Amino acid sequence: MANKKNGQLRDIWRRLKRNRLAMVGLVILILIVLVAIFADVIAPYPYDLQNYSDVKQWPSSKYIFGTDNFGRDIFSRVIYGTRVSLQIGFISLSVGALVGSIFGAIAGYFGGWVDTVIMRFTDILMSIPKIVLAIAIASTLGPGLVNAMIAVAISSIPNFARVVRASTLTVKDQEYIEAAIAIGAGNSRVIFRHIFPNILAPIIVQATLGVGVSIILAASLSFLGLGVEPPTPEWGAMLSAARTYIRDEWYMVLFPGLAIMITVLALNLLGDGLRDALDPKLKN
Amino acid sequence: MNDKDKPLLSVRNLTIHYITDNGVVKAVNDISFDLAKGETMGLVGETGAGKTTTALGIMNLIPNPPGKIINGEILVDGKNILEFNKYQTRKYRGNVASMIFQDPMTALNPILTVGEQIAEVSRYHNKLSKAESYVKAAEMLELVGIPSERINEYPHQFSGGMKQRVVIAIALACNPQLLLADEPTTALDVTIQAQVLALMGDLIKKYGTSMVLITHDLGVVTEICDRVAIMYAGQIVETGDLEAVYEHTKHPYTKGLFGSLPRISDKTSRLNPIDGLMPDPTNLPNGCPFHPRCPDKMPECESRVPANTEIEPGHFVRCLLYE
Amino acid sequence: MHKLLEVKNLKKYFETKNGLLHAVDGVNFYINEGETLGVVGESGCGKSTLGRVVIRLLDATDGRIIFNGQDITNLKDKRAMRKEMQIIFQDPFSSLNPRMSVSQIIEEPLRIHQLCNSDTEMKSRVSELMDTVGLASRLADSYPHELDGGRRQRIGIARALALNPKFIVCDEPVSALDVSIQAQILNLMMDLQEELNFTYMFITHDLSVVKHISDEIMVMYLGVMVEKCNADELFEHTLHPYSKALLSVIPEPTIRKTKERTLLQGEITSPINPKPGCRFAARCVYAKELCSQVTPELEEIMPEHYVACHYVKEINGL
Amino acid sequence: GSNGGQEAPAGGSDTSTSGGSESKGAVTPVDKKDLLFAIDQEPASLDPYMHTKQQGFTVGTLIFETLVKKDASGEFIPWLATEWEFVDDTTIIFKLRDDVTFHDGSKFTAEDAAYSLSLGATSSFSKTVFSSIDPDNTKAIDEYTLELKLLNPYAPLFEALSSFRGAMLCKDARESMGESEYGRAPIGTGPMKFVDWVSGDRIELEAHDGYWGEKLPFETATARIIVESNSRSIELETGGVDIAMELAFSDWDRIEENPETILISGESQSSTFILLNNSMEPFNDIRVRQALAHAIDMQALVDIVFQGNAMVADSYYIPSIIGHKSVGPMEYNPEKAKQLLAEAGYGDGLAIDFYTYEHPIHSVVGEVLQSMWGAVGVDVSIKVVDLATQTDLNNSGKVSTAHMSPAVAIADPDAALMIWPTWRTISIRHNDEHVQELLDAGRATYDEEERAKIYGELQEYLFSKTYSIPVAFPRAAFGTRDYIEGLEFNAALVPDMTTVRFK
Amino acid sequence: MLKFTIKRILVAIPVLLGVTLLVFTMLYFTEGDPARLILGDTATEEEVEALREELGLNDSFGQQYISYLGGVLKGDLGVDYITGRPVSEEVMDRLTTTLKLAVASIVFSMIVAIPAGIISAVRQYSAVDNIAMVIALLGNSMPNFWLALMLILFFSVFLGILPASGLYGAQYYIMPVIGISAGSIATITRMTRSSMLEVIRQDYIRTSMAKGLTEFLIIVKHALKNALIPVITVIGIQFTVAVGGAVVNEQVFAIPGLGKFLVDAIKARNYQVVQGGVLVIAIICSIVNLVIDLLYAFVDPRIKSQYQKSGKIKRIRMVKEEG
Ligand SMILES: Nc1ncnc2c1ncn2[C@@H]1O[C@H](COP(=O)(O)OP(=O)(O)OP(=O)(O)O)[C@@H](O)[C@H]1O
Ligand SMILES: Nc1ncnc2c1ncn2[C@@H]1O[C@H](COP(=O)(O)OP(=O)(O)OP(=O)(O)O)[C@@H](O)[C@H]1O
Ligand SMILES: [Mg+2]
Ligand SMILES: [Mg+2]
Repeated sequence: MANKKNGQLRDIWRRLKRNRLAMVGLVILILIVLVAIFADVIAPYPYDLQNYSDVKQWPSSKYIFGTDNFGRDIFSRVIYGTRVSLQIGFISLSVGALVGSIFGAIAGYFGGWVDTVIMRFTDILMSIPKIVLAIAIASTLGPGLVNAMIAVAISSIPNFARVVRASTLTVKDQEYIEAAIAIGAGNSRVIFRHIFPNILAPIIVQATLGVGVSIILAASLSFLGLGVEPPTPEWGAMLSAARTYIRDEWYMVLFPGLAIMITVLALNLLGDGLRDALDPKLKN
Repeated sequence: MNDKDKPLLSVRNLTIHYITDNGVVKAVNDISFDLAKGETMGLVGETGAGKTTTALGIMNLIPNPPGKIINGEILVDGKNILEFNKYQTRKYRGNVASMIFQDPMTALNPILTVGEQIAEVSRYHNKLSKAESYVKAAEMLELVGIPSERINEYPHQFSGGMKQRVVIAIALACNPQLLLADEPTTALDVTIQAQVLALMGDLIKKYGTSMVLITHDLGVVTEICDRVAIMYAGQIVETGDLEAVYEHTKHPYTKGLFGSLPRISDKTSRLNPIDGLMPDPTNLPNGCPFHPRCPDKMPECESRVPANTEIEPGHFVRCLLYE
Repeated sequence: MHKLLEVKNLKKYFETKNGLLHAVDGVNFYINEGETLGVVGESGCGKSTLGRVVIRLLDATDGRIIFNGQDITNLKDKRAMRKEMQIIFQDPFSSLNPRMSVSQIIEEPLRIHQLCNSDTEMKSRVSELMDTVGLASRLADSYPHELDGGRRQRIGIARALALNPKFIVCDEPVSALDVSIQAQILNLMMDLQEELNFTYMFITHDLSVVKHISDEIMVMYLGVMVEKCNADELFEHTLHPYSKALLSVIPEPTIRKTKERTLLQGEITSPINPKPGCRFAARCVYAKELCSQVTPELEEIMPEHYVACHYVKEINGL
Repeated sequence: GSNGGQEAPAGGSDTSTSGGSESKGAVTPVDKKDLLFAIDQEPASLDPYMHTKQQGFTVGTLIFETLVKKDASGEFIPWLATEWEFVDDTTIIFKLRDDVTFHDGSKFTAEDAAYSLSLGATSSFSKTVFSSIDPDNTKAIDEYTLELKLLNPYAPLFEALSSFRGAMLCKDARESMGESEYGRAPIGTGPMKFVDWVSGDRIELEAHDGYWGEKLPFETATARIIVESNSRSIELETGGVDIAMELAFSDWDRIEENPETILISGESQSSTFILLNNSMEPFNDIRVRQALAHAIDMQALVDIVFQGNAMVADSYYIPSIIGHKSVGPMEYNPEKAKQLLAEAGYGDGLAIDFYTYEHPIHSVVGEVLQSMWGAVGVDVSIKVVDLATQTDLNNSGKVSTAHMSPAVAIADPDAALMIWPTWRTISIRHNDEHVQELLDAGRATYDEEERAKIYGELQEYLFSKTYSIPVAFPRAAFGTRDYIEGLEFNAALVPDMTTVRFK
Repeated sequence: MLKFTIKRILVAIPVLLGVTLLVFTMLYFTEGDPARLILGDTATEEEVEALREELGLNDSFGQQYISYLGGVLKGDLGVDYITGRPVSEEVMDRLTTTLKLAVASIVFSMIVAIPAGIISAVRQYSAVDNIAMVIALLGNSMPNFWLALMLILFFSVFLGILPASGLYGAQYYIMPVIGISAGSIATITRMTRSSMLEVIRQDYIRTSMAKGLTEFLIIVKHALKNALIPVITVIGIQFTVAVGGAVVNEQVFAIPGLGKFLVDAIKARNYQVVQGGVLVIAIICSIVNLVIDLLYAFVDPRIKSQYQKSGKIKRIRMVKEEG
């Protein structure tokens, strides 16, 4: 059984493999995840170790990315930051995806007033720009890592709700759904056994792209002062704190910026590739 | 091909493969046939037999990648269209040969008026002005039985049968000599199918167009065709005029097809289908591709590919029984 | 004979944005146990809708459905009923969940109705079912997309059989299949009926198929039943003008045509807010004034042969 | 196209449109008729009695004038007032100029002066400096004579009057326009008059033809609001503006080294300190407060935070204000800190919250403290809130520790010690009546020497109690293009823009 | 069509009400006291209390919301607590700037993204495709503020050819437009690409190929317009993002826009400004959505006839992502 299932995955994998950009994205992403996992091993210094005699050191063999205004090793902070930023991206996105998907599936499956209510609510959320919404939520909850994640999660709900609802509507019309009802399956069985597995593809694509959006959104929150609490080495917060040094000690801004860029780019490449690979219409 | 006119279309040893990740799909394997001017040939076969691929090959429209014409030539009026350059190919398509696709619901561009879709062909090929091309389009509409007032309507405002007529109008807009109709009525209801078939029969007669009618329905063939070719796994296994194939059926596969059909005229309680399934086109059996399902299989069938044998004038069979 | 299913004045209307769509508009019939009722008609005439309403996948707008003596029209708890009535779908591609393996698909009804006490029992039941429909047991872990149309349709049949139903709605189960496969499946279905005494409601637009398999045939046009009688009777004595036209245009695979073809003009009209009168009047060559004013009732013109046409007798010289 | 007729700020397009490269050295200031300066925040109002933002005051120096000014040597010199006389400790008579008109053409009279100063006494924004004025009895004796009454003797009076806080408003205009409208389109007596205020973007002024004094060399002046410090300094470097206020520390060197720009820096009159909430556990224990002070390597902290542009604070206000007494800083001694903590019962460690908002300095202090206090077993968690929340929490006594740098309105100990009165609601909450007594005494003493003694005692007392931990006396800087002269550093960070000249 | 438009506007009303209620609720439960913030640390508790009373902050949730709504219905969006000016004036000041910039950015994005998307799709998996996608995605992968600062460093500081901040003439638009477009270019390119890929595989494209039309004609006339619906949708979304979401660019380029204004207002607990600003953005969002829906009808006759038949709303949205 397992190997047949793999057969299906193998198809997707084969299509994905053909897409060179997606593979580049995947490899980078795997490296980044490894970095996050082994941050303790890779980072030469603790991320919060302040060394007042080595403040604002340019990159050198001792500090490959240089040090910040506290004399902290930027390389170590970027490495540990991988953990934080991935965490923010993945956790907040998963929460948003889960909630949004459930709402979207309910709206699409049941239709009628449930659909109207849920969709009007997403309309409401969507008529406020994401960043403004996230800031408003973060202000309401107060800053901090968890609250920033909640803010990012909430602002990603409407996208998922919409995507999932649209896919649910197409899947709902398939005969196998009717077949399931005909053999006596209840609503929850239909939604979770029959609809969800079949709309996973757009959810996965949306999620891959969404993680990138979330990382950037969280970084923007940090930039505007509503992100994580020091000394957490979140990339956005590092950028924000270093931005006054951009003119002279630009390396302080360069590395966290590159870290964000590479991570998000990898996610985007992979997401686009997955979209192509998972979309049966694009099969050839 | 007796001493009739020189054939309009002559397909010689055509072999087309699709090169995919899952292997090489041998869609069309060494087929040859001729089509005389004004003649209509039915091309019959089950799903995946390679009918559409053959037609696309004749239009030189095989999607590449993954498709590839491996071998053979397609002579239209004596010229090998596979050697045409880009410009010649464009002039050939729509003008000399045109194709009607299977599904009228999707074959029309939803956002252009039907008039425009008909008009652009003649505008492009015959260098007509916009006004002239619309006059021509209106004529074509009337010809296929649609009032020309509807020229500015969009496909979604038409019923399925009408859309198929529009598709026919497009195909005939430049009076092509060769019409390839790929299951033109499969998506339609029986009553509409009858209308459309009647219409097509009239039109090709009127213009003297040669036609290859692709179908999987042995009934449809009898309504309109002069000759029929039966395809199996990328090969034409039996070809001849209607009487030869329908009444002096030779190939075991063709026999099996007829045995599978429930008939209105005689009530049998059980049908007599061919056992088994079409072979996987990426992995065709050696020898005769039909041998695994053949009731008359001989040991030799497993190793030798039968040749096309003319068993009576104009009646060809590819089977070792008749070699 | 035992009337397994009886349908009285069944109506199903859909609300659409352009008005009320009369998909099924007052249909009456019954099916005897162990027999097959064939339902034919053009696309959109309401065949599938009728089939779905009958097994309560859709709620009827009006009318009554009596199954095995029980009125199930408004039954709330449908679980027990689902075991008795099943459906086989037209499209073997979209009727199987692409994310479930063959065995999972066949197991599902057994799980839902808790018909097996153990996994081993489940396994043996599944392989028994696969065997019944002629699926090799090595395919148990395959996914639908790896199989051809004929095998997929067999899965659909096995799924329907799993619950041991009495009555099965077959919604064009063979029209997506190639002739040779179609013949295999038709044979299978007929064998099963013989063996297990199923009652079929067999929906199709292919008249040769319906004749082959049915005991009774019902011809539908735009939501209403225009003719119903024994299968052979229909082909011998076609009475309704629509049925006549329909029968005359079937392309038969013979080169010696005997029939006179009646080409109908135009296409089936919109079922939305239909005007009173005969639905077929607009396309009928015999139509007179009365036809577009008064809706014809179904009448028993000959024994067990029902026709809904004002002029049926004149047309057929009866 | 110029995109929908949006006007460039007066003259701005000439310099910045043509791009930085051209402006480098290419500008001929001789015929420059406009002054462009960048401020770092949008003022809420231009009415000097309706806000406390230095940005609004800076723009205001062109629009409004004061009765007296302070010259380079620190002497108070006549301005709108020609002379003055102390009748007694609480009564002063001012003679005013008779040739001064407001921008709307009306005459400036003693009525206006009395109105302005009474407003100062009651407005919640300016009463910190003018609360000693008696608003009911300050009145015009005749058209150009003002009698200023005080509720109690108030030593910093002239310091206050000469600061921009004591600007003269037009009574009629303000009363007819209403205070918010007046703050939006002010009418004063200064050399420039208000023209336009494009929300969030700029404030435009033009020369006041009826100005009584010397005309300024520019005909228009535009204050552009550029919040991002990087952008502000880049605009200055590329010639997009003539003057940029509030340069970030990291930009100083570059502005200084750039031959086309001039850095004007000096010691700010504000100082910074670490607030400890003396009414809250564990800060109500002096041993904890002192332990925290001992745990800080103040020099390192100040160097990191101010990047070499501040002195370690040795007391509670800057040395150039009278009465300053060097009392600190507390010796850096982590061992002692640990010991004190242990004595106070926190030998096993202590967890405290440090509050900050998005601010380039406060959060950096927080991070350093986190590290330094962490070294003596005090676990600091930094609560980043936003300014509104911080202000609210602070004034409801809920902030435990924070770094603060309250603006000091005037260069006087009374203003510099403005956080210490017991009536203050901020979270310092020492409730020490002795502090209040000393403050009251200092305020009421005109004799400078005696005053200095009182404040000296206060500073020692505060240090001994360690109610707060003084951190730094920071410097501040503005930048100008090389063709600007005359602009002087102002310790209140409100430079007098009327002194600007083109080379 | 008119009926549709009116219905659409009516449907927007509950959404707008919902937006005000949502924002109001969030602000109500946010810590931080505007009165204290306005008066600063030196004010006494009594003064703060008086101001709270004056601003109506001591009223209950319901009272505050109802009186706010009452004001809105009369066209009064309340006052800016800080400047004392009417919110409507404050918002309008920013709105014009923001709209100019948003329009410029979207036009720029379209000019770059749509051709890039088409080329990528037509040459799927080619080097051109890869390069176009990487460049497009790069814009989307950089934090906004970082890109903005880098642009300033490069164009203003190193090259000295562009003004660093403000919005006073054509050349002032260049960097903010690039900054804001970076995200939308990626989104629009991707959407154009995937939508084109989908359309190119449709039967009617094959029909147009069989007509012998040129590739250019097929892509521009037959494919592009069909691919446009999802593209229009994302363009609309990107426009609303540019209207309210350009916070960071506005801050860095010192542009007095709506987004930055709103964020400052949120931070300053300037409740009525936040309300008014969000409401205006939501209204613009509704207008944009309406325009999009009307554009659909313009592009696709099927949708048009749907609108015409009844005012019933069926949105064909393909919201796949949002930058
Ligand atoms: N683009 C393609 N890529 C890969 N394989 C293809 C492609 N098009 C067709 N094939 C394969 O080529 C074989 C012949 O296909 P073709 O479409 O010609 O059959 P057909 O006879 O027209 O069948 P149908 O009756 O289903 O239309 C099939 O096995 C099919 O799967
Ligand atoms: N859920 C639905 N909502 C609205 N209209 C429907 C719905 N289902 C079916 N219809 C309409 O009801 C009519 C009958 O449809 P039905 O599917 O029963 O026809 P059919 O005879 O099965 O046609 P076919 O041969 O094409 O399967 C059609 O006009 C169809 O459009
Ligand atoms: Mg085909
Ligand atoms: Mg049906």
